[in-house]
Amino acid sequence: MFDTNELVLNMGPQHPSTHGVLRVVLRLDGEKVVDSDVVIGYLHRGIEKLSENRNWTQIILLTDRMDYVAAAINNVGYCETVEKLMSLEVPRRARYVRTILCELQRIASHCLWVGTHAMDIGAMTVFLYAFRERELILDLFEEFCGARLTYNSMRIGGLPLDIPPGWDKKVLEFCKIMDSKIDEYEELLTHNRIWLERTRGIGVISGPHAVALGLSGPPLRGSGVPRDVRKDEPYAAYDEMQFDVPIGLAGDTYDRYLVRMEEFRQSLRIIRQGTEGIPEGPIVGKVPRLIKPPAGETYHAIESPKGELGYFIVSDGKSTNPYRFRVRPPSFCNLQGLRTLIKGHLIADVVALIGSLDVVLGEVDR
Amino acid sequence: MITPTHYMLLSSALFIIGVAGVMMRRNIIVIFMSIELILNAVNINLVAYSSQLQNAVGQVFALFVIAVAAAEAAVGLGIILAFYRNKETVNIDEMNLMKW
Amino acid sequence: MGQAIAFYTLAAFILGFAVLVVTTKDTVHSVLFLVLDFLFVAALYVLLDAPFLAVIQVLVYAGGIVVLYLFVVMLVNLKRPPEAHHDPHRRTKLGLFLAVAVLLELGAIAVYQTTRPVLSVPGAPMPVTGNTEQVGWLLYTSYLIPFEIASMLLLVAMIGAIVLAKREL
Amino acid sequence: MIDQFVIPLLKIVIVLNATLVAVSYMVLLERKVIAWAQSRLGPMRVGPYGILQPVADAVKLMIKEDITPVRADRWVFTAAPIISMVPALIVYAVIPFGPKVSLFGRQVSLSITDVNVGLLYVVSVASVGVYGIILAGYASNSKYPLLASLRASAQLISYEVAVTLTLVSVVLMAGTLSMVSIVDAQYNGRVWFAFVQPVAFVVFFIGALAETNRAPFDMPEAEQELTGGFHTEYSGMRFALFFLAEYANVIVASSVATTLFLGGWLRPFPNVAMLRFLGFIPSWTWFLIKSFVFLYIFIWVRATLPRYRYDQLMRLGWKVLIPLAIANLVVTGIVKVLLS
Repeated sequence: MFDTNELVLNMGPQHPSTHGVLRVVLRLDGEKVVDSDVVIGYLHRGIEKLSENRNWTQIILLTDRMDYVAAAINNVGYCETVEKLMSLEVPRRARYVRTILCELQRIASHCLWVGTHAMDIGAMTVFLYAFRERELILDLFEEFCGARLTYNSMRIGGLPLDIPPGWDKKVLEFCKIMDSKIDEYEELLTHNRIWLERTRGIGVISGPHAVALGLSGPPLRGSGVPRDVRKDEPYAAYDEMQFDVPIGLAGDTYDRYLVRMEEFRQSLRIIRQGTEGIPEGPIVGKVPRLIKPPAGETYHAIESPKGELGYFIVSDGKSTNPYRFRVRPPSFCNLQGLRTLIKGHLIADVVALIGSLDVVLGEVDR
Repeated sequence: MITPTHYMLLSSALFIIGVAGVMMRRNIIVIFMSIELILNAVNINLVAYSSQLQNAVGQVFALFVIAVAAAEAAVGLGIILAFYRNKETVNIDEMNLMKW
Repeated sequence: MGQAIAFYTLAAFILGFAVLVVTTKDTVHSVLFLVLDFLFVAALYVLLDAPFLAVIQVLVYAGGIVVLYLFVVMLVNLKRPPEAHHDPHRRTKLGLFLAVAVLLELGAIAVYQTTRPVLSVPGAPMPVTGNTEQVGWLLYTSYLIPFEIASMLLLVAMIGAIVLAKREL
Repeated sequence: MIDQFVIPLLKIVIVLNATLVAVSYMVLLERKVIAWAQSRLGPMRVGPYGILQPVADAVKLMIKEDITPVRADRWVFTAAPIISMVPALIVYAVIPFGPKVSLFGRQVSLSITDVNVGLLYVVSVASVGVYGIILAGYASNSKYPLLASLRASAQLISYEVAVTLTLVSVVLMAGTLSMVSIVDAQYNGRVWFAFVQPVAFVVFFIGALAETNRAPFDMPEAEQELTGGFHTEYSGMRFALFFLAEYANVIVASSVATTLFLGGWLRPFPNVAMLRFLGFIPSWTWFLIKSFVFLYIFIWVRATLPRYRYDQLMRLGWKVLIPLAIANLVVTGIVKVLLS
């Protein structure tokens, strides 16, 4: 293309491929992106500030609304942070169920990602296939806690309810189905020439650069940095699980894709181990009637499907609500990399790269 | 009865419209289009005589004219683009420099 | 009679659109009128028993060259028409005068020509029949060298256009 | 009188109506086939199995508000959908649906007309269709459509070269530009051209995908990148015209592919006497079946493949398809000379 002047193009907030209300102001030379400006904040609801005026249990359902495609993981992260602040012991059975829920949620979130990412690149069938399987997970969650999207599925110190009878069998059955379905997605994409051409060498970011930008999760591992909170600082029951952390080499969109596809399999592996090894026992630890953590501050991070989800909470020890509540959302930090990634690429790659970072705007804006 | 004269008058009228366009307009793209009109006027003549004389040679020449027009359009538009990139205008009055 | 009606209609359209091409302010509209003009010229070729040339006219002119024009018009995307510049050296009147002079001259020739008998040079006997075949036969026999030169010209033009339009080589 | 005016007029009316119905049902077919590919049902509400869905769509599009953007170029904005629709329909003038048949004691050929430059006519009319897209993008005075129309003009012109070159090798095989004679040549040659010209066939098919803006080459529309591309600003009936034009073009591409490469109305193995019993199926049915296969492949490809990127598309066109088509043409020429 040989346009002479730069064209400023507003991509979003109303755009089918910006995964919500992200707005990217592109400065284009023909179709090439010269520079860009990522504008966020269209979905800001002030969750952090709201949390400072709620009691500790009420906050759980606010965390649901951050990464709404992986609500259970947000719940787990928050509850564990408070437990850490209160030095509460969580029973082993509850930790196992948390692990299973987290991994189911990771699969659900990755399903949504693979669907929308493929859709952004034009392969629409994968989208419906992936949603078909996500539906099965939502059914499992519905059976566990009654909700399908915003679960409110955790309590400080353990679980609200024990797992329903026969639920673990259904989970194992789902694992069996999912195994073949992942192959189905890969059949449609992994060796597809067009897919390779659209993703290989697009948005390359080196490991050190990714670390410097603060990326985490699959975008970081896709660049070859083997950082996974589940392995490095185990929480829930991850220290008892056997799993591998897949890493990429090239740091391009294709490697990020491969990393996530492998994470599907590793998640299934963890779910199998967890479900088969669920110990008997109580589901809630010794939680005081009035939750009022001692004065102090703590940071606790877990591995959400998008990356490192951290909670920083300050308690003054006097009131029944946090003094300061702050989230380190993985989507927000990963979105930092977008400007670097899309520079010099074409418009078509912009949507592919937004997809490959897998951002959820509810979490970016909070 | 339509004789070659009719065609020739038509073609000369078209030719004149083209010439007038070249002389009067300042937009170089429109000037190029006027040149295309002139070439078409020539072609109408060629084809009319070819049909009158029952000889396809005129049509062969018309084909050559079309080929030349294509070449002219490609190069000419390339020049326009290159010029526009430097001077941000397509006014022919400002195209009075051999280099810049 | 039918032929006369067809001719006059087509001629009216051709000239009318040609005038519009030259006079319209908006360059894109100008390009559109040019396309319409070419389509009517193609129809005129059909009237003249040259269907092959008519189709080529549509294919090459309307489908190729004018698309290029449109492409360039959209790329340069003018904010104000060049006519808005007031240039003291404009010679519009002279242009108009010249054009009218040439028209008169051509008209005189045309009228003079009607007083002479119509030429009838029998074409060389052609081994093939059909318009396309005839044109093809001539192109590849008598006019082979011009044909090759035309293709070289197109190649050179293509390379030239690429060199000109490319920002950096 | 009847042969000169009435029958051609009747044919035009029938073909136009059949085309418009076929186009609207092509939309339904696409939705259904893609739904099946994606393990869902597709439209099911309007009529049994959703067969009245096209009617509902048409009604909805007609009563929808027709918006012209304030800063749009009003005339061109209105003309663009018409410009893209008309060429898609007038191509049918030369497509032969069958041979001459006798109907009520008259010899009627199952094509509106058979001109001796038929194939070139198809190509040239199709090349005019690009104006609709370019002008729509320009006239909307909006950035996404403008980008789309720049993409479209480059894409369609580039792929036209490759497609036309493959057609030339077919013409070399048949020795004629008339569509009817091309089918006859396949009958006389005892083989469909798809088998003697496999390279041309494949290049033509890929080029047809690009020329009709179908996935994986639907760059000018590119829902996910350009939010609908050239018709972003269109609504109501004008949008419907674009929509219909796209599907009409797909049907045209299928019909042309059938005529040129799959023997048009000929039954399979037309020269094998043993299969004569297949002759009880009317010739136009074979034509429709073969076209339907193409339509199905068009839809199937759309359901399966991701979208190419603009620069990759151009690379594919100029560096792969055009050289392939030229090489194929040269080889065809050499073989033709050696055999004669």
